[in-house]
Amino acid sequence: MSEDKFGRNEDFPSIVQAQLLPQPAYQGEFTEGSLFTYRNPSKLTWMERLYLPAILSGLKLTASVFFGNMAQWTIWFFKWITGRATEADKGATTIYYPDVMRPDFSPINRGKHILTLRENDDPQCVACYMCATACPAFCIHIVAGEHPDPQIEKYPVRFDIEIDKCIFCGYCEEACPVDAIRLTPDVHLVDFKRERMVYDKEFLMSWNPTRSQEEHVYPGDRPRTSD
Amino acid sequence: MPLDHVFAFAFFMLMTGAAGVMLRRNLIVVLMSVELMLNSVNFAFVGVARQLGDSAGHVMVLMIFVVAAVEVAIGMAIVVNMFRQRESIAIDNFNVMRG
Amino acid sequence: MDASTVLLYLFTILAAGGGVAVVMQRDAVHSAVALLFTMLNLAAVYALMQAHLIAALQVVIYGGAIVILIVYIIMLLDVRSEDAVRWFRTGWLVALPMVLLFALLFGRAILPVSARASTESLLTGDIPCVGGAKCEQVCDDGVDTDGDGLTDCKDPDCGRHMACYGTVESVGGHLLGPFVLPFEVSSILLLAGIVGSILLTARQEGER
Amino acid sequence: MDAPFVVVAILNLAFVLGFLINMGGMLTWVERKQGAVMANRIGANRAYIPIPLPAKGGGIRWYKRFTMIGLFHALTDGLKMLAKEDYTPPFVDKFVYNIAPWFAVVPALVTFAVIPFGGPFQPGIMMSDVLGVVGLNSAADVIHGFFGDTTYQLQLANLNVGLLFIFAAGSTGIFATALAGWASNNKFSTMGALRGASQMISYEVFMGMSILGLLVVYGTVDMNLIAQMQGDVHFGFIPSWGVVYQPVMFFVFLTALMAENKRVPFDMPEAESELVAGYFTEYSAMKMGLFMMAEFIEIAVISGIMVSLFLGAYHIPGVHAVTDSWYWAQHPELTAANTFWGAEVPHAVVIIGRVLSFLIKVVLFCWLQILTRWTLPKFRYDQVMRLGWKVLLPISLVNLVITAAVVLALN
Repeated sequence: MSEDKFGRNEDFPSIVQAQLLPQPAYQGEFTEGSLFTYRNPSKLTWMERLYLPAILSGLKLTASVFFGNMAQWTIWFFKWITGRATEADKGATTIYYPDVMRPDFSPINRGKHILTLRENDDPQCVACYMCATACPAFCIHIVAGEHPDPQIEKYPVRFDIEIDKCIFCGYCEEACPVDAIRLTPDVHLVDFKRERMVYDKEFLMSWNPTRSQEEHVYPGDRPRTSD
Repeated sequence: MPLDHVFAFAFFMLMTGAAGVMLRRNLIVVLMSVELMLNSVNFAFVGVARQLGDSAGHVMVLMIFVVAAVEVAIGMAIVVNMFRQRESIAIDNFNVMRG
Repeated sequence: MDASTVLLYLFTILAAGGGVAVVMQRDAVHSAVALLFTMLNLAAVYALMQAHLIAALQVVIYGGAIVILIVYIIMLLDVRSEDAVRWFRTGWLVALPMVLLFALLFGRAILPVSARASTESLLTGDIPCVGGAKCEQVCDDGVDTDGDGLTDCKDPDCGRHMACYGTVESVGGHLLGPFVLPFEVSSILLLAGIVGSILLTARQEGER
Repeated sequence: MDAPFVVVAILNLAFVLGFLINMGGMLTWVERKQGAVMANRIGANRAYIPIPLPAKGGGIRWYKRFTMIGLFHALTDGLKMLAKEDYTPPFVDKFVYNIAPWFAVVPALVTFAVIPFGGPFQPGIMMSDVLGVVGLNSAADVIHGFFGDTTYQLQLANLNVGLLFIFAAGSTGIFATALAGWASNNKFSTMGALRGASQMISYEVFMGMSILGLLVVYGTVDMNLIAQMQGDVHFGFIPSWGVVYQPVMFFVFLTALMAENKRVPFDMPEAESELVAGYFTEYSAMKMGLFMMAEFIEIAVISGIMVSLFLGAYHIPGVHAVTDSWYWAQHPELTAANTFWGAEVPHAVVIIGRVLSFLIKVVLFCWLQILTRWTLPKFRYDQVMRLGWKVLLPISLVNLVITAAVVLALN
């Protein structure tokens, strides 16, 4: 499967294009230059109100899918016995989600925050409170300190984000005057304890985008500097 | 079970039901007590039918079933109607006709 | 006393206790559950008394129709429980004399009769013919002995036979035989009940 | 009550209970897996039993791929329900809240008691057949001597009022919905209970109406007799099953039974999209599990009822046992024997084949119900009521009149 530079499925642009096209109205037609027309469905006839013919045709459809897939599974089973089975032989469209990512998983997804760094590995943040003010969920907490460098006014002594409160709206990203906070596509933000869902400055300053399947490490599993 | 024991139990249940009819204020509980009285009669009928070996008692019980079902249907309709009028089904609230 | 007699007494006592609970419970739904308990115990009693059809119908009609209707109405009307069952009411003035009267009647009239009748059950496996009339001679052979078109348990003559008593065939034979008129009239009663309850609960036009 | 009778009864009980409980567990898995296969998905496949294996460099390596295509999900479901906190909300009516789940499970389990799953059989002859093949002739003689040639029923309770018993148990099941909803003291629950009670009462009405036509045909409510009456074959190839006599009522009765079970498309009382979980919103842990278990057991029970009333119960067309007293009474020109399309076979073959045929029919029906559940969208409440009172009730009444007229004309 070929991928574009964002790692997306090659069909992705066409899917997006198809969704952007005007959708035909319910039981109406759309022709270019005309208005949408909506028609209510006609009243059910006596035969349709019995439901039975429609139900039987529906059962026929689902049963045909069922038997088709069962045939596929049978083939898979015999291949599995001989050790030549692959996932594709199962005939299912399932993707094992946390293990396998969809190729068209959008790279512009808004997920875990990251604090960008200067060249000397200090955070770019100037502790101006713009993001904390803009945050509609009030999940950003900053404690400012005076920076030794006279060119830079302040720096964050603490920078905590309560990630379980965050709604991933991206307003902090918009509000930041120095492009110090960004949202990465990482959406696997889970933990078993609520306390561990508060991300501190050190944790926010790092992000490993090439997390492999074998490591399968969630953010909460990593050692935290402030613990 | 000898017949006098059957009658004793039936009598006890009949009196329980009668006490419920006369002493409870909730209209639905009153109806339930009436059901209890009908059931005590059923019990006596089945007991006697067993003693005499005659299925006619069972037919009588079936008739009482029909009456009980109709009684509850009508009774519940009346209860719903009364509730619509007074927002209550306590029979103390329905003493307008008292002289 | 064999096991079935012990069970019979047990279920009867439980049914009577359930009846007391119906009257004593403060909450209407608890009363309804107690009523259901009574009905199920009575069904067990009927089954032990070999009234199988009655036992099944007791559960179907009382359990499945009447008590569920009561519960349904309680839910629909959102009936609150009473603060307390007021035991000192003017109703006692009627209740006490009535109980005394019934107790008197019971002691004077019914008990001597029932004590005299307290023999073993009259259910038999023998030929139940009385007075030389033509009737079903053998009740478990699948042959129509007396030639009236009704075999075995379906013939009302066999109502007293051990194998037939209380079965669907026996009671049904009675219902559609000697008791066919009350049976048909009861359907009119049911129809009246249906129409009456609809008439009572249906809202008139303009009513809220 | 002699000893052989008690032994047969205990074996029947073990079979019925084991069958129902296992079906209840299996169907939770079947439901998910079949739904997945119908939707091009893979379905439940994660639960595993870890197996310790010796690792290469010493120590233990846990093999985590022993999933049995997800079969252990049924097990983990049960364990999860048992291990969760059994929370009783403070505002519920404790007594009614606690007894309501039992009204769901007990009727579901009890209903199967009157369903014949193998017909009349002679355990003595059957067991000596089986043991004779294995070569244990002395054991065969002992067992034959114990049971004799007496005929017993492969049915838990041979009641004279069999079908009425099913209706009785079914009508008791309504209380689970009504009482659970009321006791939860929650608006969603009460709405679910009201819907459930009215839906189940309505569908019970024409469930009875629709089966009356079949009762007119058979002339009995004894499930054992009904099952035996379906063992004949008309014109040499049409089995005399209930579905042949009453094809329309087959669908109507199935609809009514599925509506009684409150599953999609008739899941008005539960209605996840509107009422959270309907009448059992406030239930947790195993109390909620009992409701779910009752639902899944009821799938198997419904299949059993449908099979024994409409699909010839345990019968295989053309196969007769020596114990089929009704069949041999209908055909006095034949001598009673264990026959397979005329050929004589051992008694054990017929009986085991019959139990297997019953089980296969039941499993097929379970499949059909789950297929329906994953195919149809859910009805609206008024549609459920209209379908019941305005479509199915008139159909079953008309069918009853026609059936009665035809039976009267043929007699």
